[in-house]
Amino acid sequence: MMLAIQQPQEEQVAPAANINRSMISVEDLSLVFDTNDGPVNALSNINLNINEGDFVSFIGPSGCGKTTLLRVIADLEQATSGSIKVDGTSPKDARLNRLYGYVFQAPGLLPWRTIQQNCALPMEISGQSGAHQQKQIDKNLKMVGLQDFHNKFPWQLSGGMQQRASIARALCINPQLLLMDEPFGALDEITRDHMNMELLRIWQETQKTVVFVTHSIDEAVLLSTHIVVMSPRPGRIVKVIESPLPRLKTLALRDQTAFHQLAAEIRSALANDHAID
Amino acid sequence: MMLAIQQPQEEQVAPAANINRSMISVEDLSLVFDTNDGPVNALSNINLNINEGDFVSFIGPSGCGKTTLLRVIADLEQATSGSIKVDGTSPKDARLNRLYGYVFQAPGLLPWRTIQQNCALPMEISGQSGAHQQKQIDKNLKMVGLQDFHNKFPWQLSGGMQQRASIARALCINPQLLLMDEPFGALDEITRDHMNMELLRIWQETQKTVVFVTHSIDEAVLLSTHIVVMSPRPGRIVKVIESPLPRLKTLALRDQTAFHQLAAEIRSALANDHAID
Amino acid sequence: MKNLNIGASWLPLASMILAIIGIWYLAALIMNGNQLINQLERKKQQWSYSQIASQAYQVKRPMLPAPHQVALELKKSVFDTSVSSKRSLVHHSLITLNSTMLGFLLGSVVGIVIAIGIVHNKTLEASLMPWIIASQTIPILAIAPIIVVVLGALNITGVLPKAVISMYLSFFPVTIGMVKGLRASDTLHVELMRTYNASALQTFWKLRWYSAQPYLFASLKVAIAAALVGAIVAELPTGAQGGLGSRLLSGSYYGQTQQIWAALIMAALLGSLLVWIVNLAETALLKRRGGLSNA
Amino acid sequence: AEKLTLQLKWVTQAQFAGYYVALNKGFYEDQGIDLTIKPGGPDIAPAQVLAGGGADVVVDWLPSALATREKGLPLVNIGQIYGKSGMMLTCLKSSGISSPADFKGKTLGVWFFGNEYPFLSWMSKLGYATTGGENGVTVLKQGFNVDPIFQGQADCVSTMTYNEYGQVLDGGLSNEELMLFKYEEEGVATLEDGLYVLEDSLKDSKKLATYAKFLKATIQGWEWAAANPKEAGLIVLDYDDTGAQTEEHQIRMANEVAKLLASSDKGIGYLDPAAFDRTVSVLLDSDSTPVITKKPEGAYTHAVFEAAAKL
Amino acid sequence: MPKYVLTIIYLCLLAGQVVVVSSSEQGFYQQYPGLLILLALAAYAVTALLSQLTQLAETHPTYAAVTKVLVPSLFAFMLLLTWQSIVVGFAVSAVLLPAPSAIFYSLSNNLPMFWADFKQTYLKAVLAGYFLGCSAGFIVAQLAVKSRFLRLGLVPLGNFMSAIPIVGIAPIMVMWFGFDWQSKAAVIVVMTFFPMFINTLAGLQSTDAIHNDLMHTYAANKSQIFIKSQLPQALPFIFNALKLNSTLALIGAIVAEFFGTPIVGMGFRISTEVGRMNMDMVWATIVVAAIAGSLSYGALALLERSLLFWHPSFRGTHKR
Ligand SMILES: Nc1ncnc2c1ncn2[C@@H]1O[C@H](COP(=O)(O)OP(=O)(O)OP(=O)(O)O)[C@@H](O)[C@H]1O
Ligand SMILES: Nc1ncnc2c1ncn2[C@@H]1O[C@H](COP(=O)(O)OP(=O)(O)OP(=O)(O)O)[C@@H](O)[C@H]1O
Ligand SMILES: Cc1ncc(C[n+]2csc(CCO)c2C)c(N)n1
Ligand SMILES: [Mg+2]
Ligand SMILES: [Mg+2]
Repeated sequence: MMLAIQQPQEEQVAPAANINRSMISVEDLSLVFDTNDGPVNALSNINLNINEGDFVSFIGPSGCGKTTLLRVIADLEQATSGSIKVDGTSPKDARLNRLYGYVFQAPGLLPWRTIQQNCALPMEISGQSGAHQQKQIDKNLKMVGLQDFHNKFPWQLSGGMQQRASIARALCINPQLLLMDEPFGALDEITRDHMNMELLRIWQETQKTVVFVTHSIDEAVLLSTHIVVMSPRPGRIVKVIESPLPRLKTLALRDQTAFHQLAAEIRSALANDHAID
Repeated sequence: MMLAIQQPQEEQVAPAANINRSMISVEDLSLVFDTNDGPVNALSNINLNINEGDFVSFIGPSGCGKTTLLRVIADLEQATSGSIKVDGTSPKDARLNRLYGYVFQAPGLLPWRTIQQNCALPMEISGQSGAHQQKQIDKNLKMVGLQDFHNKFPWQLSGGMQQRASIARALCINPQLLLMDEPFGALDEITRDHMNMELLRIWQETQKTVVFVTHSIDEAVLLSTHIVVMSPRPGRIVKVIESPLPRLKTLALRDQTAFHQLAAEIRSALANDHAID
Repeated sequence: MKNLNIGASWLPLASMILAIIGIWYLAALIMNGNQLINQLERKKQQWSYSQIASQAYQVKRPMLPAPHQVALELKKSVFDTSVSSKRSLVHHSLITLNSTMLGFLLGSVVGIVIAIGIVHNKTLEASLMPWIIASQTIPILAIAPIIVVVLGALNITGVLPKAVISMYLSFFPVTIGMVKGLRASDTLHVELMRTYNASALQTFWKLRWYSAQPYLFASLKVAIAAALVGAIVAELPTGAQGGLGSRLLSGSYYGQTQQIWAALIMAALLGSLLVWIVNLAETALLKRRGGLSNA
Repeated sequence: AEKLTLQLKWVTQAQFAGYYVALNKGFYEDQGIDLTIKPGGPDIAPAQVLAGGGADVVVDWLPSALATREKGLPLVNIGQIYGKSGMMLTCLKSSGISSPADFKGKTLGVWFFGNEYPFLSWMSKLGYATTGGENGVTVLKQGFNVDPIFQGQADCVSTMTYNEYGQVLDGGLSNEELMLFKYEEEGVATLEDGLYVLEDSLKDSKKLATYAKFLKATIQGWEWAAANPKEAGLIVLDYDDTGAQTEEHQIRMANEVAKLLASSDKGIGYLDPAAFDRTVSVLLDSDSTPVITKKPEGAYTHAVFEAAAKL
Repeated sequence: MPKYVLTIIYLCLLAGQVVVVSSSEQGFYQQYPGLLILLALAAYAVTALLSQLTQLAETHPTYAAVTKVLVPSLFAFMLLLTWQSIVVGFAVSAVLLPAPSAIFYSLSNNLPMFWADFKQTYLKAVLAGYFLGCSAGFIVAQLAVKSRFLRLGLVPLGNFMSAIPIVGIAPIMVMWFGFDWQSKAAVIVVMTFFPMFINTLAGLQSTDAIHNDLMHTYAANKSQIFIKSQLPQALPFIFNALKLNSTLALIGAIVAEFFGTPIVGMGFRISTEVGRMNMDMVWATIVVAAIAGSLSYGALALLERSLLFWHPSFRGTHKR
């Protein structure tokens, strides 16, 4: 459920409502890229349902189509066949309704804008008031630990800092659906832990739906309600694992056996399909 | 001790000789970047000694100056104050002597050269024979699992493959000192394990000195003889931890208590100085 | 832009050309008609619009010849005249082409050499760069006759003075583009070469030369068009020695607007042909380096 | 044979028929001269070519030659081909011009590039400022053609009897619509096409002999051209590299220039000192824009003409 | 030998040459060809001084601003000195090549006339034509970005048109638009339109794929995409065209004046004074043109630098 932005009190913890309403449903979806030397089957016969309030991670070897699937959801790529519904409508309508926020694999900050101005960009576009913009920027930059860098230009930041800035930018518009493509790839463990917990907090508080691409099994286990294991050539879903862990998680969870069991299950699903050399 | 390239028999296991000869020594080094809104203290009062044959990891939150310090060692950045010696000479002379190989955070492959030609580049420049070049390329591409891709152009490879190619390129010149900036960041877990073990094997066999930037505590523990924990604003060294683990390591080490103790020590050193919000 | 899909692009282009021809006819009617009306009124003769409309496309000195008049002139001077004749536009195009090519070659070589010098030598850059830019603000037509006369005094006549002017115009885009291109190497790659302690020469041949190629070809396309302009400009002061420039001049001199337009269209065709040839060379070269256009 | 280069004042056309005829008929060859004719163009200043060594003899107009002489480049006339001026101002009657007094406030097209001196003298004599305004005339730098009179941009344009005037007629204006002001008739005629060399070269007697042979052949060429204008026009056409000239046009021009050739009892090529003095006084009279400031000395010689006559 | 001793020697050589040239008679090289050695030495001294200056700028960044002006000036000074020496020394006819001193003399003696010429050619024709041509190219490029149809039609046509030598359209424009500055402005409009059009189009289409995707996810409308993403990324291209056009415009105006003009203007001055053998006036006009052109170019370059501070080619010394 989309929270009205002007009513921050609603951002407080709320019951897990509507848990069975489907947010994303994919049926028999395939996507073929035409390239100069023949077609590439990036996605093949994908079937997937994501309910509102779910936290779903895509995991799989490099090149298995994680990014591509996320892009189809975001209406950045068109499926070759099959159907997809986002929030009950087409991906295009969902996009036009500004339903989601997307964190790209690369930071993609505009080099002529400071970090603060970069964060303001999506809000300027959806026409939000200056005061609201400033509030959101301050809150989210603080959250990602960049409050002191708001006046720097992107190229003056380290790689990890740029990535955090791009996360803050996506969070500023407080979208109902968060699409994140390896958002924490360039972060150190502690920052990553911190960001993981912040993300969990935001997800729990606002009941967003999150679709999350990662390379890290631990991260997938720590965050997700569902883990989608994918495999390449052609890109397809090997297994969808529902997490037995509670929705409310802490870092301490990592020391529990249930955590390790789930990690082992993912690892073996991945290893079955992995051939590096 | 630099191994003559034409004498591969010397590449076999050798005793840990010269272990006390200093390879890199940094004294009171500081570096300040001038930016539009004031100076940024990227490095502040760094003191560090790295002996020949050491495997040293830099770990620390994003933006703490790891890359910057590595670049100072490689003579890619000039310190504002303090002194630094590499192999007993200035970083510049070390560079002119082609002492080190550098693996950048990004792959940086030349798009107009195939993978094989990219690996040949540093050897062409130092004027090595064609036959020797071919031998080195074959060996190292095999090691990173890219033997079947030697005739492809960089953009025909996935991000992880490109990064492996850039590692092979640095190893081809068999440098005495290896400087690696998050070389395995874009790799999935299984590939990363494989690369870790290969790197350990090469280090052990050839007695190189390795300076390694990583975000992963586990990786740092698994690989290093010494772990340098850094902290940001201003970038400085919090702690240098000498690993109690044996030089000869296997993946199985990860299940031992000593491993977890060391990891915990690093984690707490990091956490002490980590104030992200 | 370069690799426009022909199948999809002919329709917009065709309709655009049709629209232009339509506007052209209309403009010719208005302009020549007006002239005609003035003439008749001066003679105090009666006139009607239908009479004007019927005669507008047949005036002797039209302000704007109609497309078919230009086409006829082109046909006459290209197809109906033997190529060796002085009345053949092909003959004149070849004369212009001659000095264009020579000037283009000289200009490219000079441009590349200056760019390499500037990139590698700070003194050269600081002392030369402002004057290279200033040199292009000198109106070429002003110095064209001076060059022709001075070179003539040194007994250099014929194609060379014209080629020198072509060179003067074409070296500039090459220099600017090459300086940009040689410096366009990825910072990461430059640093990589630094870690290899590569010499300036090695960095040039293994890195800079490659990053400069896309810029070089973009500039060569501008340069070859500029060389053509230079050749034509150089043919103006020497008026009577053949070439498209002298056709333009004599067309203007004798009020033969058709002849001006025919020469203009021929020049544009020649220019397009030359740019197309550079394009072919570019595609061939980029294919050899893997087909990626922007390195 | 001795090599000699002649620089024309303008593009290849029947204005220069005599030289081409002499070349074509072998008159120069007969005199042992290997002549190269360099056509001129809108931006070729013959005197400059002469100074640069690109030519040995040039065709130029006396006013411009005298002005150049004052600039320090000593041109000397060795033979005068045209005895009469062919320049005139061609005006539209419809613009209300019937005498020079009507020029006031009108727009006049004038050739520059050294051809403007006679016009400036004339206006100075008439007392008109050439900078526009109530009591002056507005001057346009006329381009390569007579378009301004057709486009209504000027009330008068400069024409040569043998060339542009024909174009005005061809363009659809009839004689009755036009008012002509010939410089010859307005008392401001100056000497036009003549042959000039550098003063120093005349000190060399061998050079002088060569010039004499050249002049002799040239005179022959002109006499032939005057007698056979039609053939002369066709010969010129052969030498035109632009391929833009027409037969009709060149023949008409050959006919017209024949009327201008020096007609003193000494024949073509002889510079009449009286005509020279008249030109000088026209130029000296112009006080607002002085073309020359003092009477020129040694600007012409009859030595070559006399030597040629003896050949 | 310490460096400053060398510097003093170089300066002496240069000064010596200046004294020789300014105090000698016309044609002194013909009389004493040996003096040419001094000229060569002075030229060598200047190259040495230039490299000393650039080294100074590298080691002491504080002097960089001064040397940036000093180096090209010194270079130009030596060029002028050589020119002056040759012209005076070999008594080259002023009809062929005037001495720099003569050019300067006639420039300073005829300032009101040159100002009138400048006003006619630059302030009227060039400014009007440049402004109209550049804006038209920019606006049409907007339309072409939005419409594929227009783009596919206009781009090949634009390439074809830019191959037309402008000198050819000058007589036509004079015929159509009259003798005054309007016809020159028209020539400039035609000349500057296509470079601006092609460059703006290329710039608007050169945006990073990721930025396009980003704006797409924001469901930004066309004008938002344009202002916030495309325009800033197109600016480097647009400035390329603006700078190129600034030199083209001046040349175009001067060339067009060869085909008919009122008796004022820089092109008129050049062609008329060549005919009158006043080469010093011709070169003085060229100097005025070069100064005007270089100043416009320089102003645009400064504006570019301040607007494109974020672009990799303008970022500070610490780049990655
Ligand atoms: N634009 C494209 N054109 C052609 N092939 C493409 C394109 N984009 C992706 N592919 C191919 O589609 C497949 C899936 O790519 P995708 O980027 O979705 O992988 P991924 O799972 O996100 O990998 P990674 O973990 O490396 O980011 C790959 O084989 C890739 O080569
Ligand atoms: N070119 C630059 N200009 C200004 N500041 C810079 C520049 N490069 C780096 N910095 C600053 O220096 C600090 C250290 O950067 P550095 O890249 O060394 O961090 P890092 O430890 O490698 O981070 P990461 O793990 O994210 O790569 C950062 O605060 C960054 O903002
Ligand atoms: C730039 C230029 N200068 C002069 C003339 C006029 N002109 C002087 S002599 C001569 C030859 C006779 O026809 C002509 C045409 C011109 N038309 N264009
Ligand atoms: Mg991906
Ligand atoms: Mg880093």
